[in-house]
Amino acid sequence: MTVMEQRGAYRPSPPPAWQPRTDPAPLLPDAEPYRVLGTEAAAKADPELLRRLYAQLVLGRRYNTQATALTKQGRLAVYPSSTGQEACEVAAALCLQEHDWLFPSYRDTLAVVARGVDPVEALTLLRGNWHTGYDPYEHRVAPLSTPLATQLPHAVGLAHAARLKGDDVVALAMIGDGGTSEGDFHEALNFAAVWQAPVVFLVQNNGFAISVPLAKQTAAPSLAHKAVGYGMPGRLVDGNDAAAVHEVLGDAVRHARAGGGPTLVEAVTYRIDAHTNADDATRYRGDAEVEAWRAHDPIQLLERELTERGLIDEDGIATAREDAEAMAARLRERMNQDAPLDPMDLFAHVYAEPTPQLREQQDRLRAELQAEAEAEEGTAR
Amino acid sequence: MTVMEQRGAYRPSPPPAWQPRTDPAPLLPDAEPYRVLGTEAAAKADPELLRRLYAQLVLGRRYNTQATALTKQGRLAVYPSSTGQEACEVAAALCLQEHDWLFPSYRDTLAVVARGVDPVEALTLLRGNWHTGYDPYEHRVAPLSTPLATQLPHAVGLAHAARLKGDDVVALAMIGDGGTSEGDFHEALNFAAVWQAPVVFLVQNNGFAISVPLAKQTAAPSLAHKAVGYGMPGRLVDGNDAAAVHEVLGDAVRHARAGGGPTLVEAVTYRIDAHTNADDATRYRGDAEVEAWRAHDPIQLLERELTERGLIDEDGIATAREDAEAMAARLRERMNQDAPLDPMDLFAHVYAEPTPQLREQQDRLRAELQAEAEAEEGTAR
Amino acid sequence: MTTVALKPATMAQALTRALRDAMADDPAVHVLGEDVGTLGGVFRITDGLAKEFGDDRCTDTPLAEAGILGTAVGMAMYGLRPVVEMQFDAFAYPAFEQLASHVAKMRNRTRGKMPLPITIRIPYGGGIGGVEHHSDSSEAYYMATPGLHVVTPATVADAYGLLRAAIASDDPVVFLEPKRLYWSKDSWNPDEPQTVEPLGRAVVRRTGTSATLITYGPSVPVCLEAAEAARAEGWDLEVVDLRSLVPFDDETVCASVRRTGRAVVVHEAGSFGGPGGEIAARVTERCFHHLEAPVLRVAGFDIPYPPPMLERHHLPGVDRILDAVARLQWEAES
Amino acid sequence: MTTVALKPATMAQALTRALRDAMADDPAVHVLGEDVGTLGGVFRITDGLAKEFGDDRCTDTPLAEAGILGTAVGMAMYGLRPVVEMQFDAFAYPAFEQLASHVAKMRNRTRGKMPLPITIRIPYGGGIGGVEHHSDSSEAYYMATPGLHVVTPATVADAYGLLRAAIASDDPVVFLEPKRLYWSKDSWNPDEPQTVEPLGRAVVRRTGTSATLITYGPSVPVCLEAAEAARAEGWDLEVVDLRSLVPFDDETVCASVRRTGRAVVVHEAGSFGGPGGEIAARVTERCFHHLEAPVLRVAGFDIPYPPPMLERHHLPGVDRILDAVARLQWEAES
Ligand SMILES: Cc1ncc(C[n+]2csc(CCOP(=O)(O)OP(=O)(O)O)c2C)c(N)n1
Ligand SMILES: Cc1ncc(C[n+]2csc(CCOP(=O)(O)OP(=O)(O)O)c2C)c(N)n1
Ligand SMILES: [Mg+2]
Ligand SMILES: [Mg+2]
Repeated sequence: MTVMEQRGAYRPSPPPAWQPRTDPAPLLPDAEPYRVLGTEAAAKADPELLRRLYAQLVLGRRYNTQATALTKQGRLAVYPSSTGQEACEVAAALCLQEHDWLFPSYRDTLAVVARGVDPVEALTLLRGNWHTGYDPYEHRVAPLSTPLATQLPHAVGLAHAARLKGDDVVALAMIGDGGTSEGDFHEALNFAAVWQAPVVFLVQNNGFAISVPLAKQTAAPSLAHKAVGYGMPGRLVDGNDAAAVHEVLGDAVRHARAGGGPTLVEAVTYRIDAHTNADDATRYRGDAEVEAWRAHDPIQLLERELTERGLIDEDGIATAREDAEAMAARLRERMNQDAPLDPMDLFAHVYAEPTPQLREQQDRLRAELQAEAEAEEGTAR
Repeated sequence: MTVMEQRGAYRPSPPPAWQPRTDPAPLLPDAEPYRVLGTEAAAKADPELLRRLYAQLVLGRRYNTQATALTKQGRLAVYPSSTGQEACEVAAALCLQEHDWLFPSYRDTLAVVARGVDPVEALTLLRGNWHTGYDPYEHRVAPLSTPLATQLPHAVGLAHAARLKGDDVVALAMIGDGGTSEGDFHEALNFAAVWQAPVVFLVQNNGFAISVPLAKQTAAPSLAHKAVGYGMPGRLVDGNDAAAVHEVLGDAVRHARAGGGPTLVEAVTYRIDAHTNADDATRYRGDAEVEAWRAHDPIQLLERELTERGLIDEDGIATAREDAEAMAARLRERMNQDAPLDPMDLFAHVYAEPTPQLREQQDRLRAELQAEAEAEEGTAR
Repeated sequence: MTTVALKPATMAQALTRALRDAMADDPAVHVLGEDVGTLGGVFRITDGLAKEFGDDRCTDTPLAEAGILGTAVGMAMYGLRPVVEMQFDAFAYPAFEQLASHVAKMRNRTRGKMPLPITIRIPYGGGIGGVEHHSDSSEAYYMATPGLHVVTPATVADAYGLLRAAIASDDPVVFLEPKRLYWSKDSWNPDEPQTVEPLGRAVVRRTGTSATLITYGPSVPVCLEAAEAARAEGWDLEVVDLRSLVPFDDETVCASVRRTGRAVVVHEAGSFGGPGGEIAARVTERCFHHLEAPVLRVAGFDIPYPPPMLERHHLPGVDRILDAVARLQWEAES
Repeated sequence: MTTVALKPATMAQALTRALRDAMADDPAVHVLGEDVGTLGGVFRITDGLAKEFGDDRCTDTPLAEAGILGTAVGMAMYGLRPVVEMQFDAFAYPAFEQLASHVAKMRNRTRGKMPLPITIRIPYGGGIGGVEHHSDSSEAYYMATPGLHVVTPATVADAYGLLRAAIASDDPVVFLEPKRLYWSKDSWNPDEPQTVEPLGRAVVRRTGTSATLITYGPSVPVCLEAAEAARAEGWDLEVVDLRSLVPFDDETVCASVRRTGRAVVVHEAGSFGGPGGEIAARVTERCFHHLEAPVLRVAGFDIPYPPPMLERHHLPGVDRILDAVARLQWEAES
């Protein structure tokens, strides 16, 4: 049939396939970050939860300062501190059930520890004695991910697999504002939405990717506005308000567990310390900004709420701080011991079975080490 | 200052950095694809433009059928037809000024030809005599891009460079619905928005990525809803309505040229033919769907509008079809001649200067070819 | 027991059968990729799997290779055995970071706690008239990435046996399918119990005494043809099919070269920085005093893969192989 | 004219100076990458450039490597000469598709019409106690990709001269900066007119007669140290610094090996599928009858790069090099 012949039959009509599949309105974030502390919503918060969050925040801050101190003593190769971001770190761990999974980025040691991983094992990567120091299956915590955004598709695949197996598992994946620019962020969110995988994406927007401020990272109204483009809800929360972060994440986790699919949560926070101990933040930001954020400190916010509502007293605060000091002391002591090292580990886990080539290389290193040891003995004698 | 000491100074406040930078509302697409033909808006359309679009659509359709026929005759290695999508192809070319740039995907030979590139040169990739057959600088058309979405960052970089040089250049990049899932799509849109680069992204949502329907590609309300996540406007248009596509793209191009930054345009259309001549579309879609879309044919839509408003008569239609037949005849004739081939080209353009290693390899091939030729001569004699 | 006669089958059929059997044997095996479901893949290797096992076992993914491999990593973390299809060689590149930084390293990173039994199927190589990006031989990239197995079949039976072994492996395997052999036929009976080949073992496809052709994948049939042609010139060539590039079977290869004293490595991939350099170097290290001539390489040129009409000049053919054999310093013998 | 005395400078300083001079000489040169602006890069190589030339010439990009390289392709299409910084070796992998499928192929694809003069600076290699993904030696990937130049300096002067040459090249250059040599010092006067080194030329860093150490980048100082140590054992080693892996300087390398009759290739990258295979194979092809022993390789192990506390076991050091030299079949001589 030619174009001319078809003419009679033709009736103008909208494109046949057109039907928006999801209503965009409920996917859009609110204009302001959600807050609980200092607002009416705080009255509804569970006092026990608030106290638990508080204790964890204080522990977390102390962990950060202790770990940073350990870099100065050469006991850690590097430490990316989450000081100022403890509310996100702690809430991310506490909103999950035991059989859920956490996918941390390299900055999220605190969340890993809050989830139950041994505080020294959690530092293995940054200490430099191995890559991942904990068994990911023990507490269902994926390895700290250094390549940015790459752990997000892992979280999606794991959550999807669990759902296929009929398991009631939610995966929570953590990422920074900078990481949202990576292609893997995009691909992960899209897979999650298409598969309706039970995943919660937590973006800690701490204002910087090393030296690059958010304004050079995105022109979006907010990072949470990315969600609608995948067909998932986007939520915006005050990342220094532990009660708010816990609530928003908790809602998202429940939503995912109930089969509602993924959520993108943007927590607005700030990196108080430099990017890592090796970074010099004065090169790219002023004190005023940092001071403004210090006045919005997550521990202070929660402490004030607890104090004003009579949920904690000076003793309670002192106890939290003492517990934190005790934790720091234990950490110091353990970290001041040399890490056990076995060079043969280099070959043991590359494959299920070392290849013949790796065995040869292992033998060569073993011989070298033996020669070294003999030479040293010789010198010692 | 310890946490306790700071307490007195603390005043609750919203997170200091929080200020949405762009109002999301104007960035969101309308609920329905924009249409011109058959609506009141059509009255405002320039008759000359409509006639020009019509002639191009008819030419385009014929180019598609001719090229597909050439695959059957072994004159093309493969052809991804854009039958049904001619409105997008043609409007993409016509909305640009001469000094603007077009970044086509592998399906967009038609847009390339509509922009002025020689119809045979445009087919070089698909004919198989070389990769790109035209000089990209002659008509400011980038090579047809086979790896999906990869040409989008190129468009952004070029537009950004032009703006830095003070040149009044807009880049239009074409991509399919499937391609929007790639990381490069995300990264390109983000760079464009952050740099406020003069780029227009045209997504031809033709319902499928080979066999994969849109519902398995995204859960978004529309692909145009992705725009807000980058801070750029998203526009939705009936991709079979040439006047509407031309208007929406034209607006976006003017917006970009005026320094307003990038726009994402989703054109809702349909791939009437199989993915390529090598594909069997009956494996993944039914006739009913195809027929529904045939009733929404871009040529018919425009022809009806022109006819009803007395802007074209049977003669005009006949002329358009004759021009198309003449174009097809010329194309057939030229494509039926063997393409000139020089094996030495293999080495000539890998580097500005062939490396010593490539020269050796070239000499080896030259010797082989000579031996081959001598052997053939021997046989012939 | 009646013996079923062998019927000719294609490599594509054997691969499909291997996937089917693996999925039937183990519910943890999941196939995912672009167009692998309803369509059965652009090469039809996954044909029928979605129908038989459901969309959740054989899944059409969104179009994003890093996403495909990245989610496969997550699935493997949860105990599944994902088999990923990359549509063409060059379209695996977007997944390169996931491959190099996670797939290859996860077991090592976690001291063996978190192995990733992922099979990554990649149709590779040229010879089918594909336009650019559809004919790359990218094995050098994978060989240079510790933590991956790199496997490639050359026969119908090996296509089955090696793919089963790859899926059964607790390590990630890059499984390179020579796309121009998809329709190559062989006598093979899918209804007989099949051998699951061990990974890491080369086989001598043709015994000979004059020199060894060391090759793999799409170049194996070419080498066998060259060996036939070489008889006319008085050379009796041995042909070794590596099958597994990682781990490398030094034993089989070196035994052959020590016997023949001469060797040519043949592959489609570019010569410079390609697999042949590694192979020639390690054979020379191990067999130096047995070698009458340097190990030569016959490979693709060091150029981007040519357009369809010029690819025949690029691909190592019989003549080029015989030329190399002729340069193996035979005069030294006399 | 007064001659200015040479002052000690670091490789980092020379690189910064090369970027600065290139930007001053040619307004088409633009620097882009993560943190290259205000911060001056995590290694401070771009320090001061944004201040001197403005944010549009030295630009902090969003955090996305494919986006960085992809937009650089577009900028080069429009006549600019982008110099891209990848923050660390392993963080260049997300850009692999852009590199392999576009950067390396655009000139060839367009029959020379659309060259891409892009320099991709990648700090590479180990030895600085970096955690995983911060110490990869990824040169094998780039060597196996025709269309790219692959260059790596080992001295302060070469850092300047080669980087200027890379930026001046009309082809894409992967410029690998040995990060553990960033703070290595040398006498070098940035205020004197500098030599822009030609690409593709190796240099003999130390002449010797017993055997040739073929090396590049971070392993050059180690080889020089080994050569010194070897004197005690009676070996007089020649050290060739390749400087350019692509194109490869067969002439200089083979001239040396023909003279000495023995060779060891030394690099940090893993051995299997690494650069050493190619180098050993091509040297053997060309110098077979001059060789008293097979060309040996001293390289990193075939493992993911070790954690900081174990990296010393992985990196080729003086002892391992001397061991290899000892295995060069000296007894054959006597
Ligand atoms: C793929 C990749 N590219 C680059 C880097 C180097 N890098 C490490 S942290 C960082 C900034 C991350 O910023 P953001 O995502 O905001 O997280 P934050 O550090 O603020 O927690 C960069 C660029 C990396 N780790 N991975
Ligand atoms: C990076 C990449 N992955 C896979 C392919 C193989 N491929 C070619 S076309 C196609 C589908 C494209 O779908 P869409 O983007 O919707 O464009 P359309 O074909 O509908 O025009 C695929 C998967 C490719 N070309 N590039
Ligand atoms: Mg950040
Ligand atoms: Mg499509």
